[in-house]
Amino acid sequence: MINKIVSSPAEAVADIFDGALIMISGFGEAGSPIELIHALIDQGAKNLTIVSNNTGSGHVGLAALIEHKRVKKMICSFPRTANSTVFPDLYSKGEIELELVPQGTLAERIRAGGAGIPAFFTPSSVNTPLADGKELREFEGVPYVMEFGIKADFSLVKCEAADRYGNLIYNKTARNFGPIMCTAAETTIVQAKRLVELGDIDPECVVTPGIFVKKVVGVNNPADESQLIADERNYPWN
Amino acid sequence: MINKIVSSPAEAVADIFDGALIMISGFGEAGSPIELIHALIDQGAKNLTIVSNNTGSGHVGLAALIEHKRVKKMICSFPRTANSTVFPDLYSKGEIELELVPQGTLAERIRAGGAGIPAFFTPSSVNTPLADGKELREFEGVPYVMEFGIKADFSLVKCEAADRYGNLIYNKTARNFGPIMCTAAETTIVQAKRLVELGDIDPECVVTPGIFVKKVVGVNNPADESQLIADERNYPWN
Amino acid sequence: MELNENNIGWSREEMAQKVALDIPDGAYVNLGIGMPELVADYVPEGREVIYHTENGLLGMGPVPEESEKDPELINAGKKHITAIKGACFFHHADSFTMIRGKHIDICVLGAFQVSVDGDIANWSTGKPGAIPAVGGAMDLVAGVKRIFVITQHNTKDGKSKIVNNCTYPLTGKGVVETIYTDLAIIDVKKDGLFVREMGPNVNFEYLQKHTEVPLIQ
Amino acid sequence: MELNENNIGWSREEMAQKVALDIPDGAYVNLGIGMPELVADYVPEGREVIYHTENGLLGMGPVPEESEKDPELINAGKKHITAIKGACFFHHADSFTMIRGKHIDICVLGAFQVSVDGDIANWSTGKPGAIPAVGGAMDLVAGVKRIFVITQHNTKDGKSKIVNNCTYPLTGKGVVETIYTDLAIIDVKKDGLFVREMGPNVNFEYLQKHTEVPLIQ
Repeated sequence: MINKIVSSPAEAVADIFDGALIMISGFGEAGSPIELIHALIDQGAKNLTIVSNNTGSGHVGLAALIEHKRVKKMICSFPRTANSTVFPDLYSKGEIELELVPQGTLAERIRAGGAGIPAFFTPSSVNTPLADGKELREFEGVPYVMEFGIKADFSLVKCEAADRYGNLIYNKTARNFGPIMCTAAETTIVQAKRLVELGDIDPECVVTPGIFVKKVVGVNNPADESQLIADERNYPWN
Repeated sequence: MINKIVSSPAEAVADIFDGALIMISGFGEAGSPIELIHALIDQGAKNLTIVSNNTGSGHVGLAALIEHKRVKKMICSFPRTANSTVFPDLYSKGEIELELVPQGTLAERIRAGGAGIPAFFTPSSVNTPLADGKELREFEGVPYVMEFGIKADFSLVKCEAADRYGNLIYNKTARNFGPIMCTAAETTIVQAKRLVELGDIDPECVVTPGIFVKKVVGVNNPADESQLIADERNYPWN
Repeated sequence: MELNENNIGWSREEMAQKVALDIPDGAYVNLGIGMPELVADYVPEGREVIYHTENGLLGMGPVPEESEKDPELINAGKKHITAIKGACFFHHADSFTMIRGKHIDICVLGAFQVSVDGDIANWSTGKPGAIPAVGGAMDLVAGVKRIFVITQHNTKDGKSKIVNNCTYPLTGKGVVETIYTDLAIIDVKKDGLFVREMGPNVNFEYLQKHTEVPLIQ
Repeated sequence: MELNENNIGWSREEMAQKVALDIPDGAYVNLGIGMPELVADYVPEGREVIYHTENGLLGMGPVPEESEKDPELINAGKKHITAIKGACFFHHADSFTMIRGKHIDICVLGAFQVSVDGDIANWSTGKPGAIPAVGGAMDLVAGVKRIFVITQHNTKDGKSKIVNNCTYPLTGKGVVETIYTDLAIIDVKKDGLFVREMGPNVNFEYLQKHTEVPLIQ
């Protein structure tokens, strides 16, 4: 029998190893799997490379993971956000690496990694410093830059509802990078606000087919990151 | 005001010009926009290049378009199907060209065309005759073949329901090539079994966002291709 | 099934059953058109297997009753099917993301020829004038993690389908893991073709006599 | 807005209004963060414009009431928004298919500099030690059909933002169609920068004096 549901965030992230490449869903706080990230902080894996659009805010979630020096390198499009001080501080001290990728190229690289496409050409970033050192090529007289698919060891993703097969739906703009990150990891770990029965999700409306998911954990009342930041909370909890 | 709904298949296909590259949705009869194809036969455009997974069956729909000598070239993965005699006959007489593309590569080329990706690398067809003459390249020691995105002048697509913005949902496995073909054409023309009000389609369940669609026509009772073939019908109607 | 006339070897159904035994619980499986489709009937008790059909469905169920047939619910062979509870529909690019991206565990395919190196030819006989048609075969062999071939051991005119080098145009190179024929189950390994099991009333001598390539017992 | 102290030129709201007048009925529009967001408030009566936000929504509506704010319904600037009737949600790869695939009609962006050739620099001041952050800007300028820039004509210390060559790192080359400043609306054409309209109490001499590049009237 197929049952991808595990009982706790701790169990879900237990196998993550030092040096892993991990994709983390979310655009700002929307879609950020904060309970899985906190479980990863507790778990202790270090020397991680993280692919995520931002670098977290305040001292919780992704920012806390970075603050605890578990992250060697960030691959992201926008490492500055409101209330984001942890990454900028470490970066300016030279204590964390940054690979800056245009947001659409980041999305396409993740999608390509999941789809078995090792490389593709895109017009984005041509004639800019972000194309420096990359292979350029013209198609029909227009220049493009070659970019590589990215694959992860693990993806940590937040969704709205999941069933035991790992079929997922998302909530509004919290969908963002989740569906493509699910496809691109060897092991995709999902936190779901609701666990539902097989068939409860309309087969026409499944966003992530279960084939892309390995483990699901129910987190009924996920933390509100903005609220934690307003309350000046730190993880581990102060 | 945005209103993409037009009143008839004839009006929907009126602008299609001789020599156009047209994508036609469907996998076998599932998702084949038979009323739009028949309107295109009536309209008369010729010298067409058609991208579609198959070449039609019997003497209706895509097979009828081919039979009436409107098609110069087919780009498809599987030109033989049950009850498919029109294409094989013309092909064996050298009266129609064929570009044979593996199904997944066909899908990815269409998706790339719609996504602004001029070329990508895929492992499919490497070491086979379908990679002959194509650029090969190794990534991490594995050989891949370079394939190009395809863009169309028009896509003809069948869906289940549409609103005036052109948001679409599909029915079961009739979805197949429709969503990606919508993205890859300068002008996407859709026949919908149901026309619905804005908001009737759950924004979480829209499969094709309206931005990819130019014209929608309601066809409430689309023909059942299998039944037409069983009844030995020809288009124009015998 | 001319080789079976003396009760030698397995029936088609038994071959399908042998394949089914090698599909683990929880596997995502794509079944080719024809004999591979039989495999779905023999999933051992207690195992849950999810079938992918490349035209956009994960969770293909059994053949429907006549009254429940929907022309918009078909498999890659364009036959009427059903969808199980927990199924989902998706478009072709997403479907081949599953295939090319190595998300499907097992694909069971028919073949014209399989070589000692695991090359497979199953899309074209290469005859001049024939209409070539490839479908998703090349994507499947390039992308699915494990490729099983189910086929009669010999052609109707008695030729070995297991060959030193495929003479038909290739579908993929070095991809086949195991060959299930009416005579034997044969694992394709780096150092040769290993016979794992032989069918009823088949001995190694008989099997080798019907095979172009030296087999290893 | 130091140039406006003598009632010279347009206010931010008037600039946004000028941009809005140039957005045709039925357009799909992406608005950058900051001043571009004001444009949505000035869509002329009778026109229907659909706003795309690259984090996964087509059909962005106005700012919600405090009680209706949803942390999972935000725009690219991470502000709370609403979704109109007929909106739809999608993931990031699909969102940038819209952008890179030239499906979005117009993008309105802020800028540090725009060159006479339509080059735009709006993502990095290139200062050593600054944290570089690009977001979707490079994809937008590479993929959207028409790029409008809305910006103050001069920097706070009086330098021209319209330049012969951008000194800041580029976002894209030769992509800007029209520049909307507090002083003028300027079309970027192959043979130069054409002043289409000047703001209140701005004459050509004044405009040219505040612009590094020769303008064409």
